[in-house]
Amino acid sequence: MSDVLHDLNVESLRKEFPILSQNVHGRPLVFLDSAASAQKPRTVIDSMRFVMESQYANVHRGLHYMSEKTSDAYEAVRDKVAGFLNAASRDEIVFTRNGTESINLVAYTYGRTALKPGDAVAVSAMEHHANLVPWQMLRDAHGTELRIVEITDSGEIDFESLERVFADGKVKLLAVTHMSNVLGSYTPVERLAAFAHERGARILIDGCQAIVHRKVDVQAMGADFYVFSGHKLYGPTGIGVLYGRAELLEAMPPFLGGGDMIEHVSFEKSRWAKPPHRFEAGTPAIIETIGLGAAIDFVNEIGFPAIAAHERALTEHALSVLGNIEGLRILGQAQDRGGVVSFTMRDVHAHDIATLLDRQGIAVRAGQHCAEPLMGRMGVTSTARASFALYTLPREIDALAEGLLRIQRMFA
Amino acid sequence: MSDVLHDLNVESLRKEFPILSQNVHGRPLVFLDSAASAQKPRTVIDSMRFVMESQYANVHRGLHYMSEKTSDAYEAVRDKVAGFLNAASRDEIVFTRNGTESINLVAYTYGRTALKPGDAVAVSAMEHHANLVPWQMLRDAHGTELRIVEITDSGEIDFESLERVFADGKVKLLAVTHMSNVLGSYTPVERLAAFAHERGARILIDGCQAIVHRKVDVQAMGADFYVFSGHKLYGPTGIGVLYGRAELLEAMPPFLGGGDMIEHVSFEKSRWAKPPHRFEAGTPAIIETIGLGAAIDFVNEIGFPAIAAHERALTEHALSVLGNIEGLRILGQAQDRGGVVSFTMRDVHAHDIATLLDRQGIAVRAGQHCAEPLMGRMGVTSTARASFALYTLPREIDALAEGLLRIQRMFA
Amino acid sequence: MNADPYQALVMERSRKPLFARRPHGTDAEGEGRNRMCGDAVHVFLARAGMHVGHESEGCAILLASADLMAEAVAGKSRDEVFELQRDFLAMVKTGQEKPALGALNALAGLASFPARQRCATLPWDALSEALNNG
Amino acid sequence: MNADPYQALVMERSRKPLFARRPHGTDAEGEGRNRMCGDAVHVFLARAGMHVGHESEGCAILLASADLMAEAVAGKSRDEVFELQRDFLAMVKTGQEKPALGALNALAGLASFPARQRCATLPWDALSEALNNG
Ligand SMILES: Cc1ncc(COP(=O)(O)O)c(C=O)c1O
Ligand SMILES: Cc1ncc(COP(=O)(O)O)c(C=O)c1O
Repeated sequence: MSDVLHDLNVESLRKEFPILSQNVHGRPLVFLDSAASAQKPRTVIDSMRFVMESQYANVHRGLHYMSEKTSDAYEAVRDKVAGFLNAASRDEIVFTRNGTESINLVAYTYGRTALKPGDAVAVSAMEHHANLVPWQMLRDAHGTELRIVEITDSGEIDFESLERVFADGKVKLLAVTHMSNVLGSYTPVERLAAFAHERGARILIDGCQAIVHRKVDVQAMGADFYVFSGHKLYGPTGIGVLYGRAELLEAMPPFLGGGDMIEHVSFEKSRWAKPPHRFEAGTPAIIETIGLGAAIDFVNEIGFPAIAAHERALTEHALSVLGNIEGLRILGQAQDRGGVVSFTMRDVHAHDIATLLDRQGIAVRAGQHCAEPLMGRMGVTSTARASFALYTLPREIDALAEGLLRIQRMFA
Repeated sequence: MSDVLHDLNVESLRKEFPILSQNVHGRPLVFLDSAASAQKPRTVIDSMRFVMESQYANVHRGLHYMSEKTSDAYEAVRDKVAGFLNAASRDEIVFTRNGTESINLVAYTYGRTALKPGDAVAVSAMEHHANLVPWQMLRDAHGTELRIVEITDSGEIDFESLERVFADGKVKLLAVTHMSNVLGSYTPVERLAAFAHERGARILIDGCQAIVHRKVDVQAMGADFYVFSGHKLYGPTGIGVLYGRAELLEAMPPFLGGGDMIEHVSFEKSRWAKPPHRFEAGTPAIIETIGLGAAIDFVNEIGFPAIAAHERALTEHALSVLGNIEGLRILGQAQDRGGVVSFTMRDVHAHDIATLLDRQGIAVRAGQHCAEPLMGRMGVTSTARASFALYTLPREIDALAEGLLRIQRMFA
Repeated sequence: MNADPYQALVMERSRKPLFARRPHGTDAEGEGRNRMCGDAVHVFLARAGMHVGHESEGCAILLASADLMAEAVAGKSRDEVFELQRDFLAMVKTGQEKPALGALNALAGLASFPARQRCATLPWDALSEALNNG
Repeated sequence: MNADPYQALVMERSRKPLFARRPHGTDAEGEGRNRMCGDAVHVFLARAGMHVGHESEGCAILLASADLMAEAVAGKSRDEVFELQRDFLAMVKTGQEKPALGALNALAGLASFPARQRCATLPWDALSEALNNG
């Protein structure tokens, strides 16, 4: 397997992640649940500690040293994120709690002003609940329609279904994942963006999974909105990002009201601040934003070419080792797929798999993965899911396969 | 001043706050801006590091060791907060980003269902924008009225105005601060709650400032909703709390849609989870919630009797030393007031005060303190504000007074 | 306390349930669903003689728990069933086995797997429903 | 670069402004407001001869900046004023003094106080407005 590691010195990278040397149930931890949330490198942990130990105060409103330093550090991450996504301007970057809040922000503000009752929002059949439920809520509150773009059996966007969904011209927003958290499929976002734009619709891309594995260029892909969470990108919890094209953000009303999002307040009326501050009410997640900055530096330093190559090799390895296990079914066979592998095993329930692997120190996820409708589409009630990060080793995938065989023997 | 320290060994407590030993502009930091955000004790910093280094995974959805441990730690903080506020049940505690989001959550969900167009929301004239702008937004979106309860010149709730505001029976919600972040006044929340309840209204109490200084008992005070932010309570940023009475939360629709807040999702329809999870969509601020737990332990260990006594002594000291400075005007003279002192100085603008104090290592805030309407009410455009925490020393207040005299000499 | 929730008896009853059927004289039914995984159990109850059967779809723990429950309650009175349920819930939480629980003690290992306890208690919820509906 | 933004000249002109008036022949006006503090500056402009006066309410930096600006632009052409403004903005940001700025260099210390730079540039915004309105 040495070629897998060609670009990335994983063993040495792993030393940056203190948690990876833990034991679980007396066995070395094999953490294959990074798609739910990634572990944190030392530099992220240290950056957060550094702020709290030596340079902390509330941001934006202070005229003293600590506040200015903290504001500078906080706002510098906005520049960093803008660069990371290749946004045209730092003002297109809004900080939220997580990808879920980012999508809800768009549903509440853009959704209730730019979209009119009778307009339709289209989502794919493989969305995470975070990119489905907000549009259901918008439908029920605002009278928009919600339409589903089918996926093929291999787990890719069905372009014929897409055509049908857009045929009557009512769809004004396509909200679609950049990578499925269940099937691992990437979606062709450039093509989807062009498709939507040609038909006068906007596109929101849920990048919660993809952002970890690929270089994202929001301008090149034609994203109107792009969202992700810090905690999956080796950053802290409590911080997420919404990218929105300047022209769209400027036309949107605020989401939450409070300090820092207004120009002027009287009892009668308030005048909103410009984006992005219009959308950041109250004291933001200062420490976590700074932690996210450290995470982006960490990822940038390694570089996406190496990360992507490593991930591709791991995924191929996983597909081949798991594919050899009799009675094991891998969900989805997209051409373009990333480091997430969901599977079922004959006669063994996914929850039993997860519990029994855990007793061997191996962490995988089992259940519906917040994608209940997709489970129905794929004809399963739940799956087990192994997901990979830049610190994942091929031998951890081997350990998974051995663990699964052991479980099969128990259930035989 | 030794009697001030009778209950609290501040010098030794200060060792728990690494930042307090920093220098600023070559002078030891005198941090008098804790009302904006408090500094963090080592135990909070360490608790966050501990999770990230040895016990981290996403919560609630995992069947493996790290996820179960993290979920347990996360949910244990809910119990801790319930105990801290004396809530009747842990299910009455909702985690948010900050106090601002907590209030907005109530405005969006309770506000748009329990309140009807034509109903009125009453706020006081000394609210932070966080407890004003959401009700303006509700007014503009939903057709509720917004009424202002006047305050007296000393900075206390004017009960005659309160009577008038409630006279026609239209007020269904009183949203009021527990302690003003500008004047330092506490409000008589028990009396206000009884007043509102007698008239068929609910009460939301903004505890962002008070929570730091006083034991809060939501049941004893009769709160229907109580909100606060972690970062002012020596905890991390990115985490806030909404307490809501069970009966009210149960009747409220969700705020954000996504993972973890639903029982069941199909493309057609979703069934909401019960509170508090109904209101916690997506991956929560796991690390920060655990940090908040450590902050509450820290505060509980010191105990509110000692904290409150220390704060009372500091405030009296500040009122007396600052009161001796000619041309200095302190805003508000409430009977019941806490560790926040706002002032203006003849011929010196608040911003000049803040900048010039900063050059002496002293951090105070200057401006409108996110309470622009209150500035108008008090006849000023901005003030300087010194605020105290459990780590504040009387000699830091003396340093402030000396600094102010030095500035006066410059401007004389 | 046995730390392994996958004892031989559990494996056996999950693979070859003895009570996966609708008993003669069924006059009440109940259902339990676990939203996390979509697992479901349907309980059939013939109140005369307290004969219980089940139709279950789910993990080994759920299948075995349903089957062991059906066996354990057979012939008991309504009050005895509720007492057994209380004891069972306590045992699953604490891991403390109890002689009165008999074969049900095989599930004591769940105490160390809080997220899986619901799999074992779901059949009992369904039975409660049947008893209260009936 | 001088680190102190409160030099003697600044203190003096903030206390005793020389141009706090409406100049004869005023034919354009402009306004600047700082939302953070409510500070405001109103600029009067007599385009013939580029005579500028101001009515300011605010901190020492704002008052001095407005007054020094009025002095610096007197008699200049419109283009020269815009060039001076560019130089002034750059100097306030970087702290690099420039001979062409003359007395305005007294504000170079603001480079270390980013949050206060707006106080010094606000009068220039108001003047721009007046020049563009006129
Ligand atoms: C009284 C009061 N309410 C609300 C807030 C808002 O708190 P946060 O910014 O943490 O949401 C503050 C703090 O700025 C405050 O002092
Ligand atoms: C594709 C996708 N979208 C959205 C989310 C929601 O992310 P978060 O829980 O951080 O808001 C997730 C992660 O669970 C995801 O995988």
